[in-house]
Amino acid sequence: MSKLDKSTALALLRQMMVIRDFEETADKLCLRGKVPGGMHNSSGQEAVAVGTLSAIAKDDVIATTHRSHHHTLAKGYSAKSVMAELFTKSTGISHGRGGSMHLAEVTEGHFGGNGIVGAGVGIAMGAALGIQHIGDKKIAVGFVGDGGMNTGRTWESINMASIWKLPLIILVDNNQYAVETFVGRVTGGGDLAKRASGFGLPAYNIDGQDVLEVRKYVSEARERALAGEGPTFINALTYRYYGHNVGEKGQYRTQEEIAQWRTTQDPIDKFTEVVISSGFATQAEVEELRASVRKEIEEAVAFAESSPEPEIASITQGVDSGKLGVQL
Amino acid sequence: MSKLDKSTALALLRQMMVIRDFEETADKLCLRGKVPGGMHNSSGQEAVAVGTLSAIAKDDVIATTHRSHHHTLAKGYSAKSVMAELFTKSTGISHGRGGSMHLAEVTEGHFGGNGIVGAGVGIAMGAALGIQHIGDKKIAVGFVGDGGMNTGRTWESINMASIWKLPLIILVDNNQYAVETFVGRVTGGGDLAKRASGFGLPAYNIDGQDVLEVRKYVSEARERALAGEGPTFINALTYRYYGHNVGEKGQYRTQEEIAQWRTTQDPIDKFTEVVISSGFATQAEVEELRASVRKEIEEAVAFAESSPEPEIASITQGVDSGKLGVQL
Amino acid sequence: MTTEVKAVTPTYSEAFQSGVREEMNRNKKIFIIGTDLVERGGHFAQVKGIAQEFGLKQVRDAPISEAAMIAAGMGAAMYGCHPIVDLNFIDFSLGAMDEIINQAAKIRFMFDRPVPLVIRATSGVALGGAHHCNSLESFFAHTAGLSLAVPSTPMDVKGLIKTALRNEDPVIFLMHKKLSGIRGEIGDENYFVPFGKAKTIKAGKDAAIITYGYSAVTATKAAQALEAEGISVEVIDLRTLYPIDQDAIDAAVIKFGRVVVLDEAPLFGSITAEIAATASERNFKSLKGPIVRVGAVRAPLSANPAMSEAAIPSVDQISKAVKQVMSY
Amino acid sequence: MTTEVKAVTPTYSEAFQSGVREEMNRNKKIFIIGTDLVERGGHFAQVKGIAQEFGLKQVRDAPISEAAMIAAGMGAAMYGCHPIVDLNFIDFSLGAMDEIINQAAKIRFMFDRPVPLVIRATSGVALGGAHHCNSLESFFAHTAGLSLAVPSTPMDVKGLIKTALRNEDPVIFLMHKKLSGIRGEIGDENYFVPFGKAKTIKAGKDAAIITYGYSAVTATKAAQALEAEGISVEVIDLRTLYPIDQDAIDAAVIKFGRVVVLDEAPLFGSITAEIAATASERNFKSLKGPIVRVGAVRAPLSANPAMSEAAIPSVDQISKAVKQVMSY
Ligand SMILES: Cc1ncc(C[n+]2csc(CCOP(=O)(O)OP(=O)(O)O)c2C)c(N)n1
Ligand SMILES: Cc1ncc(C[n+]2csc(CCOP(=O)(O)OP(=O)(O)O)c2C)c(N)n1
Ligand SMILES: [Mg+2]
Ligand SMILES: [Mg+2]
Repeated sequence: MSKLDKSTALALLRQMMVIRDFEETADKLCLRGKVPGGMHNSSGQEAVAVGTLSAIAKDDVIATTHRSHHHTLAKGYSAKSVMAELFTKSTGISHGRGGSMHLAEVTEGHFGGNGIVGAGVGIAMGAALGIQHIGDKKIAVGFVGDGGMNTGRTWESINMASIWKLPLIILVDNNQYAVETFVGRVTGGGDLAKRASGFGLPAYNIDGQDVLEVRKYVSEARERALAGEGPTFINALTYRYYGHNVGEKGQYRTQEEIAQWRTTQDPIDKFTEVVISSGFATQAEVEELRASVRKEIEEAVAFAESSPEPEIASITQGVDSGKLGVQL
Repeated sequence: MSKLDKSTALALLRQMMVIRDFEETADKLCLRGKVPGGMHNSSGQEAVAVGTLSAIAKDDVIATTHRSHHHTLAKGYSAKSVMAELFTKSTGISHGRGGSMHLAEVTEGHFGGNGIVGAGVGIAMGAALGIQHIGDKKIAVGFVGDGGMNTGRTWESINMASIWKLPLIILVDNNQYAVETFVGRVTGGGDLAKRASGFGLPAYNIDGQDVLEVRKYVSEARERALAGEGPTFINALTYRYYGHNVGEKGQYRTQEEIAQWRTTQDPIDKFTEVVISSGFATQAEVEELRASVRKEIEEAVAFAESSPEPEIASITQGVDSGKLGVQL
Repeated sequence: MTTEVKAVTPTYSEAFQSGVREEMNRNKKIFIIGTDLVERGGHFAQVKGIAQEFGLKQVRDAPISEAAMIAAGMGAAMYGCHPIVDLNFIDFSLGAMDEIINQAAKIRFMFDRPVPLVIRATSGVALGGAHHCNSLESFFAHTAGLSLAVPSTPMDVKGLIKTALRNEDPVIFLMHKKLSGIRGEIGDENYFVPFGKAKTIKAGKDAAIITYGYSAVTATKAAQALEAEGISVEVIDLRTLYPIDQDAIDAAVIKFGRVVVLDEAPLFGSITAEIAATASERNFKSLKGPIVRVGAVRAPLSANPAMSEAAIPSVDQISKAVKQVMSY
Repeated sequence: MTTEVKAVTPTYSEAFQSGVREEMNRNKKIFIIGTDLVERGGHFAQVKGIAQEFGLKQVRDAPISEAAMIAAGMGAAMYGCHPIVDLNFIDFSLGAMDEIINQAAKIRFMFDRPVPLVIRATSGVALGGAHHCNSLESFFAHTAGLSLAVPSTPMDVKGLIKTALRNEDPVIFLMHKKLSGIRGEIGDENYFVPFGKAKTIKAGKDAAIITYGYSAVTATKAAQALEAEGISVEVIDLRTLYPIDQDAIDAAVIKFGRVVVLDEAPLFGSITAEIAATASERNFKSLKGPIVRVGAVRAPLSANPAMSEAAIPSVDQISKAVKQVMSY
C-alpha cells in the first residue's frame, strides 16, 4: 500500500463523516418512527468500515451483518439509497423489501446485510469460492460482530476457507458488545486472533479506531488472497456509541466507558488530527467538509421522505423464477 | 492417579480384548446380515475408550458418536446387551429402537451414541451443565471424531463449556479419517489442541494407542473438572483398522499404512507388553484372558441370536408422556 | 374508608414471568438460558427481574450459539433439570434444528428418557423483515416428540407455561410479538391450562373460525364486523397445535358444517392444511361445503410495513372466507 | 453374424450422474460440494467418476460442515456459479436450516438476485434408524422460494436434475434411499422433465392415489393387488412437491371423486395434508367422500427393520384406504 496522499486522506475522512452523520441523523429519524423495525447505529465504528472498504476494489464482494449501514456507505452506495431503504421506500437499495438489516446490491458485490448473526461470513466464503472457481481476480470480505464469533457456522466457514485457500477476509467488527453482553463474558479464551489461528490462517488483532491500520491490514490480506494464499482473519477492536438498537440504553456499561472511548478513541477525531498534521487540510477545510457532508445527508433524508412506497401488489413477485415448470 | 496395580492392569487389558473381539465378531455377523443398517467397527481404537472410561466414575456421563460400541462396552455395559442392540432385539440396551449407532442408558449416565456427527459433545456439555446446576460431584465426557471437529456446533459447545467452567471433557477419538477423508485434508491448521486452546481451555494432543496415557490425561482432566476448573480438550490419536462402515474398503489409504499401525501401534499388543513386563501376567495367562473373552463374546452372540424381536405394536409408544393434556 | 385501587392487569410478557417465577419457586431444577436475559430480561421483558430474584445460576446469559443453547438445555434436561431455553426469535431455531428435531424430540422414544425442556421464543409476523418473521409452526407440529404451545392471552401464557413446567416433554412455546404488550387477567398459582384443549373465545351460531396466536385477534375483529352484517361466527383458539384439540375441531365441523381455518403462515403446507384435511376426513358428511383456509402469501416478508401487513390475512379476507362458507 | 448385447439400463443413481455430467459438460459453472464425493463418488455412487472426469475443482470433498457447505453453495450461486451441494442424507440439512430456509430461499425475493443452487440428498425411510430417516418434505415445500423434486424413477431423476441445472432457483433434490439401485430407461441429452408436472404411472378407472417417491412403488403394488379384486386405481406420481401439479390433482378429484393421498412422512402435518386440503377446497362438489390420507405413525423411526417398516404405509393399508374411498 502506497503512502497516504491528500486526496485519499480526504476521501477517507469524508467517508467516515458521512457515516457518522448518516447514523446520527437516521437514529433521530428512527426515534420519530421513520425507520420501521428500528436500526443498529454504527457510530464509533467508522474506521473499520472505511479502512476495509477503501482497501478493496469496487467489485470485490462483501457480506455483512444486521449492523451494516457503515459498510454499505463505505462500499460506495449513496446515502440516498441507504436512507431510502431504512425508510423502506421503493427507491431504497433493496426496494423497501430489506430495510435497515438487509441492504444489498448483489450484482455489484454487496451480498447483503443479514438478520441472522453469523450468516454473513458463510455467504462471503461462498462468494470467495465462486471467485476461485471462476478464476476472477477478486476477493470477498465477510463482516461479523464479536457476538457472531460464537456461532458455530462462522467457524465452519473459516475452516472451509482455510483448507480451500479461498480469497476471503474475515473481518470482525468488534464493538465489544453483543446487545448487552460484553465480549469478555462469553468468549472463551478471549483472544479472537488466537482462536482463528488455530484454524490455520493468518490472524490479527488490530486497532479498529485507526482507519489507516485497518486499511493496511486489509490491503495486505487482499494481496495474499489474490496471490492464492488464502484467507485472513482480522479482529478490529472498536466501540459502539449508541445502544444496540435505536433508543436502547441499559446498565450494561458505564457512561464513563462510553465517554472515554468517544473522547480519546474516536476514529474521526483521530484521523482528523492526522489529516491536519499531515497538512492535507486546515481545520477550516475540515469544517467545510463536514458541512458538505451535512448537505448530502439532508438531501438523503429529503429523498427518502419524498420517495414512493413500494407497490403493495408486488409482495408475491420475485419469489422464484417461475421457469422450472417450463418444458425445455 | 495411583500407580498401576495388577488387577487394574488386567482389567484394562481384558476390557480392550472384549472390545476387539466384540467388534471383529460383530463385523462378521454384520456381513452376514445380522446387524440391520450396518455398523461402525472401532477395532484399533480400544485404548481411547478404555483409557477414558477407566479414568472416570461409573455414574459420570458420556455422550458419543455413531462409532461407540467401544465406549459403551468400556462404560461397563455387557457385550450381551450391546450385541443384542446391534441385532435390534428387545433385550438390547436401547430395546432395538436404537441399533448400533444409538446405544444408551441415560439413567446410568450413558447419554447415547448419535447418528449425527458432532451432536454428542453438545449433549455431554448439557449434561455437564446439569451436573453443575445440581451440584453433583460428577463430570461428563463428550466423544467426537476427527471429522466431527469441523462441525460448528461442537465449537459452540466447547466455548460454552469454557466460559461456564463446566465439568466436561471433550475427547477426540481421532482415528484420522472421516469415512474416506483424511483429517489433514479438511482440518485447517491441523493441530486440534491448538484450535481448542484458542477457546480458552487446557488442550492436549496425546497418544491414543497408549491406554495409560489416555487414562492419565482423562484422570487429570476429571480432577480439574471436579475442582471447578472447567473443561479439558483431549485429542487422542488413534487408528481404525476396518472400513468406515462394515464391508467398506476404498482406495483412500494404503494397505501398508494399515499394516504399519496394526503391527507397531496396536493398543492391545502395546499394553500386553506392559502387563507382561510388569510381571502382572505371563503370556499364558494373557491367552487365558483372551479365551475367557472369547467365551463372553460367544455368549453375547448366542444371547443376541436367541433374544426376541421387539413388539411391533410398540412403535408408537414412548413418543411423549401423553400427560401435557391432563388438567393439573 | 378504604380506597380501592384498580390493579392494572399484567401483560402477556409478565404473564410468562409470573408462571415461570411460581414454578421456579417450587422447582430449583428449572433454569433459563438465553441471550441478554440477566440485565435486560429478554427482548420482550419476558424474564425481567428473574435473575435478580433467583440469582445468576438460575438465569444464564449465553453466547450467540443457538445450537449449543439447545444442546445445553437438552443435556441438562436428560440429566434431570428442567431448563427453559429462550431463543429470543423462533427464527433463530433454524440454527439449532438438528438439536430440536433430530435430538430433543427423539430421545424419549429412543432411550426411554424424558427431556423436560421448554424452548421459548417469540414468533409471528410483525416488523423486522424476512429473517425475523418466519412462521415455523408446521415444522414443529409435524415433528413427533414435540409439543407446541401458541397462546394468545396472558391467561393462557401463564396457564400453559405452568403446565409445561410441571410435565416432562420438550415443548416449543411460541409467544406472538404483536401480543407482547396486551394485558389481561392471569390465573393464580393453581391455574393450569392443559395442552390440547381449545378455547372458544367468541361464541357463534352460524360458522366457526379455527385459529390461534395473533390470528385469534384478527379473527375476533372479523367476527365482530360480521356480527353487524348478521353473521354469527364462533372463534376457536386452539392454544396448542400439538397436542391438538381434535374434539373441539370435530365439534365445530359437526355443529356448523361451515368452517374457516386461519393462521398467518404461508398457506401452502401450513398447519391449517393439517387441520382442514383431518377435519374433512373425519366429518365430511357434516360439511355444508369445503373448509376454507386463510393464510399468508407464499413469499418472504418485507421490511416495508404495508407490504408485510398485506402478506398476511386481513380482517376483510377473513370476513370474505366466512361469507364463502356461509354461501353453501 | 452380430451378437446383440442387451444393454443394462442405468440405475437411479447413475441417472443422476448422467444428468449432472451432461450439464457439467455444457456449463463449467456447475460444481459439486459434499463429503466423500471424489474417490467414493458419494454414499450412493451418485457422482461416481465425475471427479475423475471433470477434475478436483469441479468436485470438492468438504469437511463435515453442513452449514458451511450450504453457505458455500449459496454464496457461489449468488456470485454466478451453479453449485450442487450434496448433503448425503437429508437429515443432515437440519444442521444447515438457517442457510436453506432463511437465506438461500429468501435472497431472490429480498435482493432480486437468483440463487441457482441444487441441494441433493437421499431421503425416505429405510434402514438406519431415527437420525437417518426423517421425512422433511413438508418443511421445504412450505418454504417460499424453494422448489422440491422427489423423483421415483431413473428417467425422472435425470430429467429433473437437468431441468434444475438449466434454471436459476434453489432446488431441493430428494432421492429415495430405497430406489438407489432400481434400473430404468433414461432420456437423452435433450430430455427434460419440467417441475410441477405429475405423471400417471398407472392408469385407472375407479379411484386415484396421489403420491411421490418410494410410495409410488408401494402404491403401484397396492393398485396391482386391487386390480385382482376388480378395483381399478390410477396412481399419480407428483414428481415435484413444489411447484405442485395442481391441475393434475384437480383433474383426479374431478374424474374420480375418490382420492387417496399417500406418503411416508408422519401423517400429522405432512405434505399430504396440503394436497388433500387444497384439493377438497377446490373441487369439493366432485368428491364422493372425503379424501383419505395415508402416512406414517407419529413416532421416530426405529433401528429394528420390522418396527421401521411397520411405521410407514404398507400395501395393505393403502389398499384399505382405496377401499374406503370406493365405499362412498
Ligand atoms: C442467530 C441469531 N441469534 C440471535 C440474534 C439476535 N441478535 C441480533 S444482533 C445480536 C447481537 C450481535 O452482536 P455482535 O455480533 O457483536 O454484533 P453488533 O450488534 O455488536 O454489531 C443478537 C444477539 C440474531 N439476529 N441471530
Ligand atoms: C451431520 C452429519 N454429517 C454427515 C454424516 C455422515 N457421516 C457419518 S460418520 C461420518 C464420518 C465421521 O468421521 P469422524 O467424526 O472422524 O468419526 P469416525 O467415523 O472416524 O469415528 C460421516 C461424514 C453424519 N452422520 N452427520
Ligand atoms: Mg458487537
Ligand atoms: Mg475419524
